[in-house]
Amino acid sequence: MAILKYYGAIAEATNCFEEQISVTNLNVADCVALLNKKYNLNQIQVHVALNKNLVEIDSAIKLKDSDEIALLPPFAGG
Amino acid sequence: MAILKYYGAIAEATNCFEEQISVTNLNVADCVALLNKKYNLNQIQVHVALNKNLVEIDSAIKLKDSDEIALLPPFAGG
Amino acid sequence: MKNVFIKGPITPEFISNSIAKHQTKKEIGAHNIFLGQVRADVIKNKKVAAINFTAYEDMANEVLENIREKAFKTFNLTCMHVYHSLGEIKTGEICFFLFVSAKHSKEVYAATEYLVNIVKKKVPLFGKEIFEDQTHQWKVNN
Amino acid sequence: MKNVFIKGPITPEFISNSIAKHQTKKEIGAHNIFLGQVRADVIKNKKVAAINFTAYEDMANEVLENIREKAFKTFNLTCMHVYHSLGEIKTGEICFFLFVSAKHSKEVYAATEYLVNIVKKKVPLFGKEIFEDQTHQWKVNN
Repeated sequence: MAILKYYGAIAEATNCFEEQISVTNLNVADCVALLNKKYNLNQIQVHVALNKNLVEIDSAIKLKDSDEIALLPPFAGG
Repeated sequence: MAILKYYGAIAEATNCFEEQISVTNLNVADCVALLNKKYNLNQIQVHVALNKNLVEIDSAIKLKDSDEIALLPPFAGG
Repeated sequence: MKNVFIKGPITPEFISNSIAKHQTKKEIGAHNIFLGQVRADVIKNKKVAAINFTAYEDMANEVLENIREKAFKTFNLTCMHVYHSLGEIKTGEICFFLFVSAKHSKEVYAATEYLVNIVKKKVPLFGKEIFEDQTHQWKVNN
Repeated sequence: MKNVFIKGPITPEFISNSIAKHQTKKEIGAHNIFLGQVRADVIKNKKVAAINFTAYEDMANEVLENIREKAFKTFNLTCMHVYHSLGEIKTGEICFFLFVSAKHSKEVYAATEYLVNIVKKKVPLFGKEIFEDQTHQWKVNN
């Protein structure tokens, strides 16, 4: 299982901050597509961080157990 | 009589902050030359303010009674 | 690494304490401080009353550590500090405090602008703009 | 016109009070503060212990008023404040405080750099650098 983390507008859409996902044969792009469909995130510009590093939203990097995948809405600091 | 004002390194050289000078037929350049000679200000880069506005050190502007002539060393604020 | 995130607004007293701590560093000739203050923007006739900030803190700390390292390589700085608020910050309150110090004034300007811009762009912070009527929208940095 | 000159060092408390006063101005989104701190320079093996500042105050106030007017025409600022110390300021103490505020961050950087440079260049302030052995030299801005 990998950990999914949600922030800001995305956490609002998923209605939770964190959940787990089975990652057997799942890559980043698959995972994002899955969540996009499940939570209807189309309205939000999503960035993806894999273990705290930004990756392309359509990245083919395979996910593994203990990975932390964060879905991040636009940044608003400063 | 006009008022002479000295600041910083110049006041140190003249050993006073203010004095009066008779300005009959005296222009800025004359006045500066006079003071330069009297106080030996050659070592100091002097700016001249006439009634609080910078003027050229060799300006031919005639001085009149009640003028305020300030001899200013290099600025050091900030 | 010290903590960058502050629960609630950054107070003027916190800023003055930071300044006071630098008065023993006698090689410093110039400080530049940037402060972000929550603005009462009016959007479609509704006025912003506060911004509620959240962060992906673990990632934000890593990103800020990289920013810090690069800043010290790029600019001739003596010190650099960044603080950002989390939680609800009302309009008029300060949510962002960037503090750079250097030997000479000319070193601090570009560093300040660079750092403010990179923090806005690269640090995973999120802002919920809460209007006076308690509705909200999500802030997006340009 | 309010007084720009402060007898003695500019304290961190004075700075925090200035910041606090701006928290009611809810159209402000960005502040930029420049502070000049007296540096313990070593010149020919002698260390600076303090700078004694004097000013041609009447002229300085007129020059600063012109600078202020031009700054508001040139930059999109909400507020601008300048303070400079007079008298003996020890190393590590603050002698110069420039504070600009604007709606957006991008307005403040150029204004800060411009204002610091023009104050250094145009305002009749004089500085006697006093060394630890009580000898002195006169400071000259480059």
